[in-house]
Amino acid sequence: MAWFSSRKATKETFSEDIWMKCPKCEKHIFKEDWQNSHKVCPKCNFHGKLTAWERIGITLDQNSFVELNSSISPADPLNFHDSKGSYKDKTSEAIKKTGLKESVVTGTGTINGLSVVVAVMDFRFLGGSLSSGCGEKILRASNYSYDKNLPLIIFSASGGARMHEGILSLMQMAKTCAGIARLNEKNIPYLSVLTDPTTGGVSASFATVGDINIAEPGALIAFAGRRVIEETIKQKLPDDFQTSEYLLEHGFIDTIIHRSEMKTKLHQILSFYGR
Amino acid sequence: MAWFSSRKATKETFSEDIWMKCPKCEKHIFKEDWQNSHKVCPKCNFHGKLTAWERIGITLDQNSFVELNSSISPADPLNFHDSKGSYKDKTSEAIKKTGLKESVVTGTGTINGLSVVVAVMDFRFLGGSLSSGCGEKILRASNYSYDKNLPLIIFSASGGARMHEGILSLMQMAKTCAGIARLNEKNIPYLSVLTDPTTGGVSASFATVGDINIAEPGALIAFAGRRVIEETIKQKLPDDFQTSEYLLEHGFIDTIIHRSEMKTKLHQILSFYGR
Amino acid sequence: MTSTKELEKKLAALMKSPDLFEKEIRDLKSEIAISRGGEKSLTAWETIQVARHKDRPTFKDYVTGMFTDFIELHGDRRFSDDLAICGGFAHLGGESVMVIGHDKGKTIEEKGDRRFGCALPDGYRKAMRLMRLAERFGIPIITLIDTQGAYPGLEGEERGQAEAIARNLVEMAQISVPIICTVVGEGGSGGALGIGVGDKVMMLSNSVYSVISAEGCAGILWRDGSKAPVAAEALKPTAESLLKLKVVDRVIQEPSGGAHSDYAGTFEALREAVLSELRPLKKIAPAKLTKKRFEKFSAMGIYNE
Amino acid sequence: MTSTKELEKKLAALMKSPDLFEKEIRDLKSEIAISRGGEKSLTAWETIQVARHKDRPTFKDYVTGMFTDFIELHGDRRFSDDLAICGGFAHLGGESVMVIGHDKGKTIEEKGDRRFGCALPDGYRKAMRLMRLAERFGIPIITLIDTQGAYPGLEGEERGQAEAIARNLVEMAQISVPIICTVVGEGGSGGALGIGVGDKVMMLSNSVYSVISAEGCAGILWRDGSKAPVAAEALKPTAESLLKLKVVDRVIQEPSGGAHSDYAGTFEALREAVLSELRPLKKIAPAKLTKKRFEKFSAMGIYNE
Ligand SMILES: [Zn+2]
Ligand SMILES: [Zn+2]
Repeated sequence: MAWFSSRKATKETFSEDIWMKCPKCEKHIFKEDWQNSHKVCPKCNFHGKLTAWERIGITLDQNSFVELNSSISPADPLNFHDSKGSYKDKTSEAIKKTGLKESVVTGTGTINGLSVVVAVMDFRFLGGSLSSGCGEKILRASNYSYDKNLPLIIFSASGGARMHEGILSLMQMAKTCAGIARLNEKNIPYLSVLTDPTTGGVSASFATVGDINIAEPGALIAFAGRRVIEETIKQKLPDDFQTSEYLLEHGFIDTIIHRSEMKTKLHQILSFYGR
Repeated sequence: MAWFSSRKATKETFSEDIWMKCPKCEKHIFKEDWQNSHKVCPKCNFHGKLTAWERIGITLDQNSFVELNSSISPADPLNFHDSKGSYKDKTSEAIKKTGLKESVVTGTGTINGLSVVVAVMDFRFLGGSLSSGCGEKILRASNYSYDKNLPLIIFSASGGARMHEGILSLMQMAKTCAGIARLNEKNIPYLSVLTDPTTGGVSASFATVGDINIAEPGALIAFAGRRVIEETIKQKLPDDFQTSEYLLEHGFIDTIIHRSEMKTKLHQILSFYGR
Repeated sequence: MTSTKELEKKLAALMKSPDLFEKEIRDLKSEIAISRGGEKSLTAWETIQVARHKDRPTFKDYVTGMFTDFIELHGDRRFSDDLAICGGFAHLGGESVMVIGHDKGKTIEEKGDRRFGCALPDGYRKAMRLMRLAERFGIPIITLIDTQGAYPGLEGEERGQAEAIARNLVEMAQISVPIICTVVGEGGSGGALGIGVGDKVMMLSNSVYSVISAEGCAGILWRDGSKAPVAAEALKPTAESLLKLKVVDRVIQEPSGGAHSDYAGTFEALREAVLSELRPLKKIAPAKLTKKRFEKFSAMGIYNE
Repeated sequence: MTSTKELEKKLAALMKSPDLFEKEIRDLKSEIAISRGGEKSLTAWETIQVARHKDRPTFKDYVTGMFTDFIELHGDRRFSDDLAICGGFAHLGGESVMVIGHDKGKTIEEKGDRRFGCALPDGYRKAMRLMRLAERFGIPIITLIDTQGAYPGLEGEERGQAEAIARNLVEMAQISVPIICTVVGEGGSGGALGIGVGDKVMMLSNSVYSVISAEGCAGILWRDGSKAPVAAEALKPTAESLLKLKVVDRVIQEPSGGAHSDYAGTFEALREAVLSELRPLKKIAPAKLTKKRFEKFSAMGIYNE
């Protein structure tokens, strides 16, 4: 039996240059396989988190993406401090770490030739949280869709509202949904792609009201946290609770699409838009 | 103890001129009480069936009712015969027995001064069944509402579609609902009053899509028959299954109104119509 | 499958004692009729047997055999994804459409999951969601009807079977894109009509469409379920009868032998019919379309005045 | 109820050993603040206690004390009648309106049935149904917000709590009649916002409105639930703060002593505020109304660019 087919790489043969552990099943997988499949585990089909730019890279046609409103960044409306420091410092750190200015990247581009407006959330930026800046960028993206009659696609990845901005973060739910409402009235398609995780204030606003709600396999999609619910109902929850598959069964997801097929399928769906 | 307060009238004291048995609780009640309360049992609150004309009498202002399309009567499109005879004979008999020409009476009138269009089904006429003629009269009533911008109220009392007219009876469901659709588009209120019983094809068409669904207490409101369901699920059903109260709890009835308050409440509701 | 000839031989034998074998003879006659399929001579009851034939194409057969690029879309956005009604985007001869239909399932397991095509309220609400989606995308709706009826269970009543069907009847009257409905198998009562309000309503030649099942009608009006063949005659549920009554616009001739004996021929006939109806409908302005649909259903019914 | 004076005497005693009685002193300070009510000097945490006060008027109090001719309407037409949200037609100073609000209940039994005003998806769908009904009747919508948040349970997730709230946010942006929302007690997160998108959004002076409860925020950002008073300060959930942030249009001063100490005065203040906002809104054409509502929410948020 060749070494690479042994059930577990032994410590001796493990090399961090070649191997990595799947964050989900914890099996050893080739780094190269992980990268080639765009962070999908070949053993357990776990769909790892993508950065906004990685997502744009595998979704939009090469060189087609034009970013919009890239200069928007967080303010600190409440002058917020918690036990670990100030919101200001947190955002500076996030900006430095990610190279992004907010938790979403927005712009236009084409998918196999079809023009779309996209907003792609990035979980690395403060957990993909919905802030004033993030909400503004999403609203402007939907306004751009509205003005240009182009379909809107939002890729969600978020822990929810960014509480450091207090009530203003909550209001972004209403603000982004008001943008979606205008698209609805003009019959412009809005596709929502829910990726791991899409929870809290993002699940309770634009992410779940797509004309078509698409999910990646195994994504956590939730309103309330699992622990909060377990405390409320004093019961263990089913294993697949709040996954893409669970939501499909309960009628809230139109279709689950594997990352490797996402671009093709998005194009197929958009090609049905007749106007 | 006076004789009239004894728990049961004895055979000796029972007189059919004065007493009757409640069809529901089977207790002895004064005929006069039954009539004065418009067939509501003073002991168990059972709401007995009213004829269309009785209903019109207690709902519309005196002398305000003007009947519309009174000449419509059943044809026999399928030349239908069953084991007990012909549909033709059945309708002749029903016409003779009830003095009606179809299972619904339609027209206009006022409720405490407010103008409305009403359609009132009569269970005596072949179980209030939905036929071509009944459907046509209801559609014309809704068209009248549409043309005159008047609220529509339909009082349902029906065992369902009239199978003696085959597929044409089924189509009356689509036909009447198409009429309701036009009212919706023009924002003309449609109040549906469900009385005992409202089942089958009538429950699955105009009766359950009121802007406001009102039910009399204890009415049977059902899609499928209790026995069919018990055969399907092989279980006993809850006692209140398919009653007004059950449907209220499950979200399909806006409000349950006692017969003695129906006119007042209908007027109150209509008075909120602002246009 | 037994050949028609063998069945006829069997029948001849039974006919020697027709009183004794009354039921067997009737069944065998049906079977012979079905094995012939599609011929004019079928009684209503026989046609019902053909419409229910276990080998008749189901929704998934149509979707894979007649349409291309099917993208199934799930869920009612309220409670569940009822598999008894299936739908999604698809292409039909170059046209983009939303196709929605009852799905009876093929395997035993599928049939169970789909309650043999008897939908819950969730199914009707899912259908309506997809119709509104078609409207947003500006593409026509094709429905394929094949159900004994809406599922008569506790769950259905609890969640508003009646309301769900009624709501569809109202909203299908308002949808501003063309709707073409075809009964491809059983058109059972409100459960069929719940996705059956269209600008054009068609039937396959061996399909049936009825306000109540023949068995149910026999049980009520004859107080004897075995009188179903008689009730079937009386109810006139065949395509030909419905065409005469102006409830359907067009009957699509199935291949000889019936749809179950020739899938490809059936799909071709249906495709041709749908496309020929669709093209003129697409040219009608939305407001006029819904007006004409209203007038179409307004005209249904026969009464004296 | 203990008098303010007595409480202050108790406080003075504890202040002799402030280190020993840290928690007791804080609680007592809150209690004193609450017993004073409505005064500017309340901390955010103290205001939260007033907003949650057990004697504060609930929905039914408003409906009977402030409105007339209330006709309650039930049900979401999908699944249930969630009593945690209550609504119906009513008159307010001569105006016909649809009033909808969270109902925490008064008696123990009511509180249980209503999950203390924490609604299920069914509640939000019922609210939307009533709003569409108001639109059909051409009358304005008044919402009264008073909830800790949407109910965080299995049922809620199963039936789409997230979708139900989100759908309301979309549809409330489209409703073509005036909408006036008032936070009368607790405005808890998405559960509050789910009936909170209006042409005018107001708060009673001792109500609070926050993206997360102070306790929840303390648990996450301080990893210590007992830091809720600190988190409360940081979250700035008071009416005054929200007015500054332009999230609310108007703060309605409660009677001194707080709403719980003077129902009639509270109703009068709220009635006056609603009516004075309503009259100009009624004159705006529907298309302009929704456009202005869109612009209002578009403008919310503070960011750098
Ligand atoms: Zn893995
Ligand atoms: Zn009684």
